[in-house]
Amino acid sequence: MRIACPYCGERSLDEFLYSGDATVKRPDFASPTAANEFVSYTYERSNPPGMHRELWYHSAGCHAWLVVTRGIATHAITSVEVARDVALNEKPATKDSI
Amino acid sequence: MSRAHYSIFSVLRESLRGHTGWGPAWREAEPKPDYDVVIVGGGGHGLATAFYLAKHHGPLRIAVLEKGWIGGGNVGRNTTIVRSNYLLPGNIPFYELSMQLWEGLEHELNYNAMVSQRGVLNLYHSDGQRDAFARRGNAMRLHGVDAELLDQAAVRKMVPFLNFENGRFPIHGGLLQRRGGTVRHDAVAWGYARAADRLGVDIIQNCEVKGFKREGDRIVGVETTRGYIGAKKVGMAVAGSSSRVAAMAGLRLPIESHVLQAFVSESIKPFIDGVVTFGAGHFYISQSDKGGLVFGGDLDGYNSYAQRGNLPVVEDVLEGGMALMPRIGRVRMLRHWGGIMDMSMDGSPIIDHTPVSGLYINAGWCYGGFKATPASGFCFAHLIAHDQPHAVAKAYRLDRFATGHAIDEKGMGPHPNLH
Amino acid sequence: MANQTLLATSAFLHWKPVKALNFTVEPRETLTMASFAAAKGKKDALAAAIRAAYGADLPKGSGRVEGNGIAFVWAGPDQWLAIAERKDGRDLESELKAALSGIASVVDQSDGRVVVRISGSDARAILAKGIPVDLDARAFKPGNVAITHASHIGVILWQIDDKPTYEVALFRSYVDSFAHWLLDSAAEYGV
Amino acid sequence: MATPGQGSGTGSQPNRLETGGLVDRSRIVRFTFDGKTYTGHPGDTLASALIANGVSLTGRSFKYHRPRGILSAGSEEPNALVELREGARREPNTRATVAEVFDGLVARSQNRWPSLDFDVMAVNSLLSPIFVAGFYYKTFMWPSALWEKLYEPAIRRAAGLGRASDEADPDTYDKATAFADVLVIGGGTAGLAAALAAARTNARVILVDENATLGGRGVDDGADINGNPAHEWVRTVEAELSSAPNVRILRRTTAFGTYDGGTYGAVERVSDHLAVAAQGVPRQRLWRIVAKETVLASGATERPVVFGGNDRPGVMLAGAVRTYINRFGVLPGRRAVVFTNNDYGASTVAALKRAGAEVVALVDSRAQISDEVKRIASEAGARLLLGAVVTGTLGKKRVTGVTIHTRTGEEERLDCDLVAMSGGWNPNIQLTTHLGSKPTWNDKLLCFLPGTLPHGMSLAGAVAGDFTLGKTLVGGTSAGSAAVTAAGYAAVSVPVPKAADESDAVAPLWRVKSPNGKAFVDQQNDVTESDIELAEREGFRAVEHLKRYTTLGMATDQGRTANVNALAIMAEITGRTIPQTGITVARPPYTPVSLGTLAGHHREKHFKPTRLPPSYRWAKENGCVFVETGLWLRPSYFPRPGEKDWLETVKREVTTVRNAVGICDVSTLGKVDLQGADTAAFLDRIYMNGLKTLPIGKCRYGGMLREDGILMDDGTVARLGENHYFITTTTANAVKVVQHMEYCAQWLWPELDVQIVSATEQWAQYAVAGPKSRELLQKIVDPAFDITDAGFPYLGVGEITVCGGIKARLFRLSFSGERAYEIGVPARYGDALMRRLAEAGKEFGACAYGTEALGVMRIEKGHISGPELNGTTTPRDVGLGGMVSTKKDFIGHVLGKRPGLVDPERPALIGFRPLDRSQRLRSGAHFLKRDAQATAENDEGYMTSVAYSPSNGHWVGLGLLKRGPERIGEIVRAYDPVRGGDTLVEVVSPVFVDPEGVRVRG
Repeated sequence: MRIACPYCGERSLDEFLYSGDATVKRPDFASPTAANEFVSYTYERSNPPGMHRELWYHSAGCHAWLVVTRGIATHAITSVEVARDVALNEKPATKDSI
Repeated sequence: MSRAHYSIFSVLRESLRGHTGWGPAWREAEPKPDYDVVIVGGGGHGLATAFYLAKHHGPLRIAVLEKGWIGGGNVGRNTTIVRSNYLLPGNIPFYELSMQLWEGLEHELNYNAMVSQRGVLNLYHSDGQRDAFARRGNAMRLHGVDAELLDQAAVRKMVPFLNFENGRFPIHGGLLQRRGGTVRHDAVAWGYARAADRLGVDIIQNCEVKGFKREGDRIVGVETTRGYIGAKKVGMAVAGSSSRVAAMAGLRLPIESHVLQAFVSESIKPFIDGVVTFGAGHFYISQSDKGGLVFGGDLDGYNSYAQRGNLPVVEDVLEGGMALMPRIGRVRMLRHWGGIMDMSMDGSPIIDHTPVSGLYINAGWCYGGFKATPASGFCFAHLIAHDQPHAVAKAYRLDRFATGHAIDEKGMGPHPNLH
Repeated sequence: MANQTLLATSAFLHWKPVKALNFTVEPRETLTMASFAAAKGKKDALAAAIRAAYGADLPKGSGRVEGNGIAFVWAGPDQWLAIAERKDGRDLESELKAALSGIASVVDQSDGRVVVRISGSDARAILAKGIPVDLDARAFKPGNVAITHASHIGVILWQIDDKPTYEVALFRSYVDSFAHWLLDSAAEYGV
Repeated sequence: MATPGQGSGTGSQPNRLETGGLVDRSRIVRFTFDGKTYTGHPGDTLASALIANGVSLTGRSFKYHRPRGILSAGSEEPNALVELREGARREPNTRATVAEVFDGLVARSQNRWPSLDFDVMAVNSLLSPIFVAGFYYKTFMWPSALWEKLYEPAIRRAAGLGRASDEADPDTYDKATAFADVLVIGGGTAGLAAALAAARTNARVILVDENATLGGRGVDDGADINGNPAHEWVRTVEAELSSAPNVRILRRTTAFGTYDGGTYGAVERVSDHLAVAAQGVPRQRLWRIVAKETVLASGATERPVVFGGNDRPGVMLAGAVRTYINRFGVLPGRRAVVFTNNDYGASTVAALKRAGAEVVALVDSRAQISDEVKRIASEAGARLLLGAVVTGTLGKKRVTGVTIHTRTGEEERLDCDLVAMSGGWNPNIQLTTHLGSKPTWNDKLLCFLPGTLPHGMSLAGAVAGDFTLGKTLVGGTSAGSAAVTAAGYAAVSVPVPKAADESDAVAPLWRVKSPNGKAFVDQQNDVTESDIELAEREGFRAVEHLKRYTTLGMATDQGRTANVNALAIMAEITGRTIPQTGITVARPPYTPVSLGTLAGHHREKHFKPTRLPPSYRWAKENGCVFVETGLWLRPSYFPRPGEKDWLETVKREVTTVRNAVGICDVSTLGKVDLQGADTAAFLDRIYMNGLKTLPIGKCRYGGMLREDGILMDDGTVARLGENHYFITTTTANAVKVVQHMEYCAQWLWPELDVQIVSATEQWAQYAVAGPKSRELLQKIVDPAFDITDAGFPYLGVGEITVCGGIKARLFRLSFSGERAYEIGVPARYGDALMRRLAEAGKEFGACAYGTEALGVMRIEKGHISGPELNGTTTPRDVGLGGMVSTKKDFIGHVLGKRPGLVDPERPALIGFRPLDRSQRLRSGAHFLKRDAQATAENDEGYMTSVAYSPSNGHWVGLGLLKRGPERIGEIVRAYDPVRGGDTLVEVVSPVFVDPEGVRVRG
């Protein structure tokens, strides 16, 4: 498998570490249902057979965290995004849970 | 003839007439309109469940539904190792029950699955690893399981061809479970299928479950590629596909599917007796009764439903192999393939009710599923029959993640690919 | 005991000098290096400050530029490694801290990483034995940078010229293992 | 016309043709097979050289030990497997058909005893009525104790083919990565045409071929291209490709696997054709080839026909017969019967005739054949038996004749010493299926063709079903052009070479019914036609069941010569079509790959890189014993002359620290520099304890959790400035912590301003510990800096200079419980600083200490380390519950409150000492109540760390005990059956030295 790091270009699997589902979002610790939300966030996975948005870390490269969209049955990669950009786009700039 | 007892006498008798008298090992059953229990998944666990249900909890009308050919999942593509050298109290009694069931399997099934207790040796390479193995060995002994801590000299005597002199990580000793060993993997599925068939279980191949039918909170049957089949109770034993099947019942599981590669070499004259695992890398090896070296290493590390792995992991495994056993350099790899593992969030399995009444789940076997086959079937049958977990499987609850009772042998936390 | 100064020790403990017809390896022991990373929202200010002080445009992606005796090597998103000769007590950490105050964090790397210069017409074939990046002349050119690994050892690699000459920066503690791999790989080429 | 055995210089090779073939007849090489010396020529394979010498018996089959010869001329060979070379280089199961001969080559037959000619195990053949597929599963069950003792050892003694070497492989291997615009797999006529079309555009082309020479079947068949012998065209193309700077030709290189992302694994046999590899040159090399486009031109493998005795030496694939004649100039037999179901039979008849052999008959299962074939048979003087089949072979260790079932139903015997058989061709589609694509059945060509191709792959030649030479050239040229266009180059028009299109007509013939003797489907694994029938009878009809039950297709050729015939037979028995019956999926590798190649450089000592700490050289000079800690080699202890064991050394080191001063290299601890306006806020979310309030110039102990509330790592956090922190991690977790922090900074909280830089290797860091530590440091710290207790109290941190201006960082931290410091200097000064400290410390009686003494002292102080930070403990478990903030969000906060993690019954950290103070403690012992039975129910925890405490004069331990802190004073059992230990221990405070913590503050 080869992943096209937006910074480094296409590199082999052995430069990356996988870190699971990128669709789960860390809940607010102050939420009244935080206990359940954290269980779901930490443990429950859709694990779909089709396309999967997932986190990878370019550990032997530039150390960027990436959001990769990949077919689980085919291993075909349709997009590689910088996780920081994805997170900033999904998160209102003002929001700060502390 | 399908009910023929297998023995040397029946083999001799058949040899005189060109083996024309043998019938099917199991019937090709047609689905009936309804059953007391439907087991989804004709792998080792599903077939074992059906067998123990029929044997200990009958009379019950039982069907096993398999989307392809039986034994095509984990039981058909693993590295054949059986052992009960676990660390945690949630696991040891379960895997020890499995070990005991393996030990009696051939007579229980009248099928020789070649349960071969030639030992499982886990090497240690540091004082810290030695002490961790001592802790494990002591835990096993407290549970009445055999365990021996070997020093370097004893390991040398057992496996003199390891790299004691020139290793990157010195071999200091090993934890040995003599009762561990290997089993002829495919034969487990066939043996359970034949024995379950003889107890009246319908084994239905090429029958894929496409949905669950519910009335209210209760399951009443399954939709399949061969039509609707009613069921009072449904047990899922579809590791590798658990999330997909559970999704049909609206469940999200603490499971990711990962690919684990396995390898076999060309057939060579046996020189490795038992199973050896390398404690300083991801490598374990045994040699089959046919002469092939059977070995493996770490997961590829990413979610996958494709039954194949990638080259970097192949290289990683063989680097471990050559670090441990430099005499195998000129032996050739014949085949490598990938199996799909239900990797759970703590590395331990799930045998439990689901929130849907009448639907039971047996999942999350990680790469420990093969050795667990008999106990998994035994305990799952118990759960389905009595609605209560079997004593040795009571830790395998679905809600343990919510309550903080993870069974984390490796201490890796909620990272399935690290277990 | 008097406070006499400490002598630096080479990281290249078991290094043998290599000089073959088409392959040379040369440790660069006299460098001062510092990494710097833009503070949040200060990327443009950082680029301007570097341009003003050194006349160099910081590479946005993986690349290497030179200015006023310093090479700026891209070292990851919004991070660079500055490299210069350590003559006359030059110390890039303090120099850059002064120049980039408030717009970038600066960390001394003069000792954390070592740099090896590898050159010659056999270099590509030898490096291909451990570095999984396409170093063909059409794919990788002088000024290009790759962060990758060489035989399980993390490296930052850049090309200097078309001979080709490369430099590889790696963490200090790996130097012996790196040398072993490099010389092993070069053996086929008569090194 | 060539005639065998008459040429000069080949007198000892009776079957060497006088002319023809591409071997170098000017040179002779000598080799031995089973101890007997033979000669061959460079360019020969072991198989062709054995044929030249009239050797036809080359091996014994796996199960029945039947005599076997050479079936094929390629990598699909199931029978002629030998042990090649000797001693440490002994290599089992080498196919004689691909091993090139060299002077001094030694080969032995395998799986026979005492000799190939007389093999005692051939008795198995007599037992073959019993040894049918699956018989193991039905027997050997009673009594069960005998399985491991008797049955299985007997089976294992009989198992296996060749023997692995007893010694470490002395050869070297390496790996390399290559990148191509167009990768062409297969250097036959199709592949050469494709490579040429691609290469002329200046695209980067890699051409790989498994053989030593290019040309493939075009050369094997002795065909013509552009009116000249094919090998001349091959030579021209090869010359052009070799001289093109954009082309790399890898000969003796097998592309063995297709992997994701256009990556192909290939193995180059760099030196296997040589007696000894040249200095510095590896035996084999693993290529990882990354290709934009790939043209697969892998050819096809000929199918045997399943008939009685089809395994007897002298029965050979018809294409192989042509190869031996045309490529090697050897004649595999003098009197041949050609048995076929296709029009290629004609070319075999013609080749045999041309080579001087007598063609006794062309037995063709088809009733109707073309006039062209008839003409060739007639010209060769061969009887034409149409609608006839070979039912059996005569002879023992070599065919002496065949029995024929004629069209009219008569039995006939023909004398012959060679049966050239062809059941059609199977395209070598393996590389198209490795990513999961299913092949499709072609009813006209009677073979599986590739299904959906992997991204970037295209086909040329026989693998695409283009079985004729003319088509391979047309298809190869166009596939090469198309691939190079897809790779982004403007195609250059290339003229297509001209060659004849012979007929590829074929009719189904899978097995001959009512065979005369055993009819083998999988020759190596001894799977017969009747085994398939038995499997069907027993319900093993799914193709995977068939394969697993009979072991069909699991031999070293992965079923290349067996699988399609087996499927066809199963289809016939069950009344289904072949595609309905199924397909078997080929797994990589295409041909077996030696394990050493896949490891390459990374074996033995070089399995993983070794990291050396900054003062490694000093430590080595001072007799240090090192210990592997992750990739690091850390000083473990420093024995001195006269010390009898490690324990004595460690006692001295500890005592020195406790009474004077010691120095320890702690450079391997992870060090991370964090800067940015939000650094304090960031660290507050990562650590369980509050860090915002840490004053500048101070350090604090910190712990971080995983999101599940379990301890991940601990270390110190130093605040160097308002927005500048410097943290340490454990050695083991240095990389993991940086990864975690980057995850938090980039993904969880990208809005925060924080820059994270690993500084582990920048600083050489030394713990200087002991009551005299300040006095020692005073000697090297420059006078401008005040390190008195007033000026630099416990938990202070300062940026200072030492030894006249060397920049340094000083931390007042203690792991040992003594007054202690850590001093960091730039790594290049580490070794010198260690020397300086050792020298300056002499007057204080200082010594260096290693990880052993470090461990003893932290245990004496009750500090946790790796054994307690094992990925399953909470802060509460290890006595750090009080540190956990309740006020802020941090990773692990919410899930750390789950009932299972705050259960008071959880084992918690406490200290232990032996009741009998002379007894030794062991980590890993489990705790039981004093009078409790040794059962799982009574298990109350375990000992995590132990040490001999010189300060106490006895062993001390730390452990996790159920409600441990409440049980001080209780006596429990430390039960350690795996080491024969069962020790009564007293539960005590985990702090064994200076419980008030006075000494640390000085």
